[in-house]
Amino acid sequence: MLDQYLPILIFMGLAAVLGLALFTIGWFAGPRRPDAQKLSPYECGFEAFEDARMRFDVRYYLVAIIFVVFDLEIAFFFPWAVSLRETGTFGLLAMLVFALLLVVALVYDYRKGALEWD
Amino acid sequence: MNAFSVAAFNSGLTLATPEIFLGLAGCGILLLDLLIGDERRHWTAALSIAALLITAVLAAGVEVSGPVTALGGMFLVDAMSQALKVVALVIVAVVFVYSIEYMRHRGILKGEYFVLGLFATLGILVLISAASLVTVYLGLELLSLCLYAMVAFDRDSGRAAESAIKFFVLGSLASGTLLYGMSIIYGVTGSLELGTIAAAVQGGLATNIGLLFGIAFLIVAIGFKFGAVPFHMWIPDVYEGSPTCVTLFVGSAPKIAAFALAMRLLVDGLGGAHVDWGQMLVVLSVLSMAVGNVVAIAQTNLKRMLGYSTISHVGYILLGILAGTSQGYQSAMFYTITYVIVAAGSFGMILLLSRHGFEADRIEDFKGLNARSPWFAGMMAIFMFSLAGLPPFIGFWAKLGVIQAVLGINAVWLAVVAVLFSVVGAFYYLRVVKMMYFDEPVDAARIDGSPLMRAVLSANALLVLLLGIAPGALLVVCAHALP
Amino acid sequence: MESIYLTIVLAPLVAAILAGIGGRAIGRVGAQSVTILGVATSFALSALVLKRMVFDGAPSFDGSVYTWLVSDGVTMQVGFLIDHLSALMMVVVTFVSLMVHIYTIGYMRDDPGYQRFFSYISLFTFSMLMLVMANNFMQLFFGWEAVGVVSYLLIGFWYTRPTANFASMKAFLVNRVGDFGFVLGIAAVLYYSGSLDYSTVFAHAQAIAAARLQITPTISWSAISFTCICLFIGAMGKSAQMPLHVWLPDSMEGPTPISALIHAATMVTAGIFMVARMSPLFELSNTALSTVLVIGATTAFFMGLLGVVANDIKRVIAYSTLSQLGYMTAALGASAYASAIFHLMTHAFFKALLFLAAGSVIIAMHHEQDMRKMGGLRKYLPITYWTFLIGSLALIGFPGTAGFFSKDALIDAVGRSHLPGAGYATVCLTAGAFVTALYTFRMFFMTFHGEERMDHHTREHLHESPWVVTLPLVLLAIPSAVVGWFTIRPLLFGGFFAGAIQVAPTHDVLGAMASEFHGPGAFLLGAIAGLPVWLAVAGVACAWLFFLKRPQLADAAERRFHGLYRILVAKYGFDWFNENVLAAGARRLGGGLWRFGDQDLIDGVMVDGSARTVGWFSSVLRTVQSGYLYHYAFAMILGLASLLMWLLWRT
Amino acid sequence: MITLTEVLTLSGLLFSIAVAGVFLNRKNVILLLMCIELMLLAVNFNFVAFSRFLGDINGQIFVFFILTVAAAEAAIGLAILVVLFRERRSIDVEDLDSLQG
Repeated sequence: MLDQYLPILIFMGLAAVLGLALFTIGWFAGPRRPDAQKLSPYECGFEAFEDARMRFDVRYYLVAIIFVVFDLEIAFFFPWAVSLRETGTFGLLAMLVFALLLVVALVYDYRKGALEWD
Repeated sequence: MNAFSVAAFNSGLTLATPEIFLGLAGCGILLLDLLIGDERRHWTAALSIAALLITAVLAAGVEVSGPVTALGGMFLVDAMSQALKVVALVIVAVVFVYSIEYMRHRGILKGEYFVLGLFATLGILVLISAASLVTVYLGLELLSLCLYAMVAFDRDSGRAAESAIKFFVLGSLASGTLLYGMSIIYGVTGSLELGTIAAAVQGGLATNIGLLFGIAFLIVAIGFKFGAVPFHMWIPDVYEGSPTCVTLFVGSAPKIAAFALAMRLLVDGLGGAHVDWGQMLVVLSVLSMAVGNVVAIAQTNLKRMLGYSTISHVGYILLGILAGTSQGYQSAMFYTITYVIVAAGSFGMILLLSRHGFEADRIEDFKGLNARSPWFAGMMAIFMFSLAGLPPFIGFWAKLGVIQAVLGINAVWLAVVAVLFSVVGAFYYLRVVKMMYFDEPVDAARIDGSPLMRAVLSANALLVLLLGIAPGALLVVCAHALP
Repeated sequence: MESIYLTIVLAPLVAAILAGIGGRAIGRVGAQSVTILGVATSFALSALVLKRMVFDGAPSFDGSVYTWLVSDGVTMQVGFLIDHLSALMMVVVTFVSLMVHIYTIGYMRDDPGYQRFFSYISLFTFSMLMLVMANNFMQLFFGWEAVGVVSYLLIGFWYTRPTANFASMKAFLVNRVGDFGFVLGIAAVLYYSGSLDYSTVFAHAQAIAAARLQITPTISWSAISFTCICLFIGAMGKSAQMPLHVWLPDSMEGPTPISALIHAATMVTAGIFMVARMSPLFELSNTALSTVLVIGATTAFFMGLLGVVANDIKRVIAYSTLSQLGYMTAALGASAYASAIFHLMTHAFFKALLFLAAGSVIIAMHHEQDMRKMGGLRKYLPITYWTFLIGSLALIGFPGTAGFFSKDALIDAVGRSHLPGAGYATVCLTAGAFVTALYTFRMFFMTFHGEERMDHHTREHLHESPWVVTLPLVLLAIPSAVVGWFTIRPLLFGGFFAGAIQVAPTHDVLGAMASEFHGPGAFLLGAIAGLPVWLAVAGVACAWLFFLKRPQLADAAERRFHGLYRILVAKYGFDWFNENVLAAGARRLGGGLWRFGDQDLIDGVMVDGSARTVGWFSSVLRTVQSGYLYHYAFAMILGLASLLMWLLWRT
Repeated sequence: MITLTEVLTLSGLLFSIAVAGVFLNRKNVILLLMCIELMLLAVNFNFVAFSRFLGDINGQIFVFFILTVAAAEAAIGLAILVVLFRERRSIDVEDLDSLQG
């Protein structure tokens, strides 16, 4: 029973080691020229502790919009990925069509400049 | 769901050729539009119109004998779907023709209008051919989401944005209730396919209180899509706030979708519970006829007035559906198609009169139109008379049909109410006619508009008159679609 | 035979159309020729029909020639009922009409509307023939209305004269009042019998008699009385019975040939004919018969009195027509239908004669109609004089003339009736004989005898009228004088109208007289001993004394009986009453109704009011559309909640 | 074991909260978007529960579609909101009253 969880334990251990390693390497290898922006938490233009009802820049929403849509496509990819063995070529083609539609959307976004901050 | 077979699925795709073509055309035009400059934007329009007409040909050309279900039980082609699809496609093409000039004058001639329109039309087609709750929902949402975006697409208009947000919130609320209703029906009947649901309802679930609750939720969404009271509140604001070309779109083809929605859900899926949803629709129908006709009188904005007029006409369409007889369904389909034709023409007239910096959406703007252009005053008069339901225009036969349908189920009081409110309703249509013919013009500008638009608009009006004189052909189509 | 009947009816119509529409093309001579030919054809064929029926014993004809429409089980047809009654009427109508046509050539010679006039009178003849020959109520009503319309056109023929326009309007409107009753009557007939055909209706007469018309739960009318009185109201309009007589004297505004046609042969006899035709119905209602009797007798006496004070020669004759129509009506009321028709026939001849003769006088006098400006015309107009005299004698019932036989028999018949009001009627009619003689010979003496009161210019141009005028006079004078001799026996006592007219045994006054009838000679001798003849002679004598011998006596009488004279000159105030009370009242009522009913109630409350209410309601209701999203959403949720509540409540 | 009724009650409550939020909230339009999302989630709950208890996978497939559409809906809602804010400088529900009657 318990041995079934062994891979998870190993996985968790690996994750911890990898995370620590990356962090340590960055700490030592990266350049360090701190300024006010970089010292602020999250480094995303917001104060960490202020009124949550503050106004956002409207551009955040634009990014959010695009993100939300593309993010959800994963919901279709996942079941497709796990059942690809059963659906076979048909499944592959179907997903290709689906992906193609996403590409069309992406091209449109790109050409319209929706992906650029300014 | 039946056992899935790749071969059967692929053969089913041929039945969906119109939808597939339209979807691909939409994508293609979206990309093409990125490549051409603003000064050649009318190519987008032309391509879109061409795509619609080709789709219409494809839709008419799909050969089926009797209803055929395809694509894993999600997709249905029958006589009604073919007729409705062709009408919807042609109407959208006409709408596009009317819209070009208006958008050019305002500097909003954007490819997005056409692409969104195409996808909305795709949504209508999917909805019309829906054979499962999933397809119904997807078609409806595809349509609705495109409409929300279209309403807001003039980014410099605060009123458009306001109406869009109202439309969006209320529409989402409606689709939320629709889904909730669907989930209950799914839970009660155990299936998402309309055919299986129908069998389950016939099999003794008709009195199940859970099912009836689900129906009530569906009615909200259907009422919203139609614009039936008390789910109508979005209509006047959206009609008034949107750019007129969008009002034209919202006011025409989606009514066909609403009709299809009602037919698919209530008749195809829940026909066994007709007694219950029929009674619910009675309330909606009477309220719509009353509120629509009465409140329209107080309007000064023509678009808003036509919005209330839509509400009242929805009441009449519902009369046909609630009758629950094939005569009733036929008359409702006839009413829907004729209303859409007339509505397209009426908004087209507003578009014709409008020009740069002038919307022509107040009723006063039609004063003395006869002095400015007797021909188009006549055309407008035809539309108004038809909306008022006067013979020999098509609206008369439509009203007559639904009234006969309710008489056919011995609901005399409903017929009386219908006639009564159509008399009230005649007032505000005739007021427009009176202003055109008996008042002095306040606006002396020449009426322009592309020759194509003028020709199509005239043809539209003459069709209303012609169908009014010889409604037989359309009646036959409806009778064939809903035997 | 059908083709003959059709020809009789259609010949005047075709002629009228030709003369009316093609009048300009065919010219004056063409118009007169074609219309006279048309009417002459009708007359000849009518005479042929009568001859076949009377002498050859041809059966009567009842059949339809054309089905117009079938609605809800009621068939509306064009059909003919040709029996002795209609055959006789056809002959009378076409003969008088033919005379009038010929006479018109002379009388209207200088009128610019020559062709139009011929077209109208032919059309008039057609209408009257349709009325007379009908075998159903629908066609009867058609003819009835057509006669009304054409009379309107003819009375207003000189449409530039305001008085003519007024008179034509008056004739039309007063006839409408009567027609209203008539339509109600026809509707009642249709309601109770389910058919418009005479034969079917008469077969159902007993059923109608048995029916009651429930007005309130406690009050009910006899259906047959209601029906007959309604029909008779129609007859009162057309046959100018009090109080619907007012149009007739005014109709003198039309050209004289028209007066002759309207008064003698066509329009006014329509009512008499109709009641005679409806005898199977009237016989079943004593109430209706009494009404007819009393109204007829009243008209006969009181309208005659008016003739005594009138100075316009045509008006005097018009009042005499009213009076004589009263006689006929009274005979109808006494169930002496045959007597009424007999008098109608003789009256047609002598009244046409009198009118045409008066017309001849008027032509000679250059369209002067005032008798006070005439006198001594005898030597200028010999033919007119003698024919006028014959007409006058016939009118007053001088023994031996046609009018004598018909009128004396008529008074006798009424005297034998036992209906309520018969006594009153007999007194009126008998006294009427004196009045008739008085005004007739007053007119005769003032016109042809005594001093010449016309101006010098007129006198110089006095001469006899051309032959087209005098020929009809002579042709009419002959039957006026002699027709009574050989028609009294068959018409009154020979069962001539058997089958056409039904008389209940208890009402059969003529049957009682038949046993005492031993030929016209004996009848003549018997009547000479009777009161009416002596009253007529007394009337003539009075006229001679007052208006010829001692005119000052007339003036003295006028002063002595000033009040009565004023009443008579004012024509009993009927016109005043109609104009100031009825018309003004109606106008005021109409104005009031318009103001209150139309403006305030219908426009104000119902149309504007409902529009305003709806408008107000609309403006209130639109505030529900507040613009706030949460209100909209709330409305939707409320709708959903209501549906759910309803479901819960229901289960 | 969780019964169907319990899940349905929960989803019903979520749905009611969402609906109430739509018409009770008079301030921020974004809250409306959140309410709508919540509504759809409640529906998803229903579908999953029914699917689970009916042993029918279709309900869960429907949920996938609903999720996607909900995302698209949110995207469009946000887009409209951006336009509205640009024009009006406000996203208060109470300020949306220029169209009425």
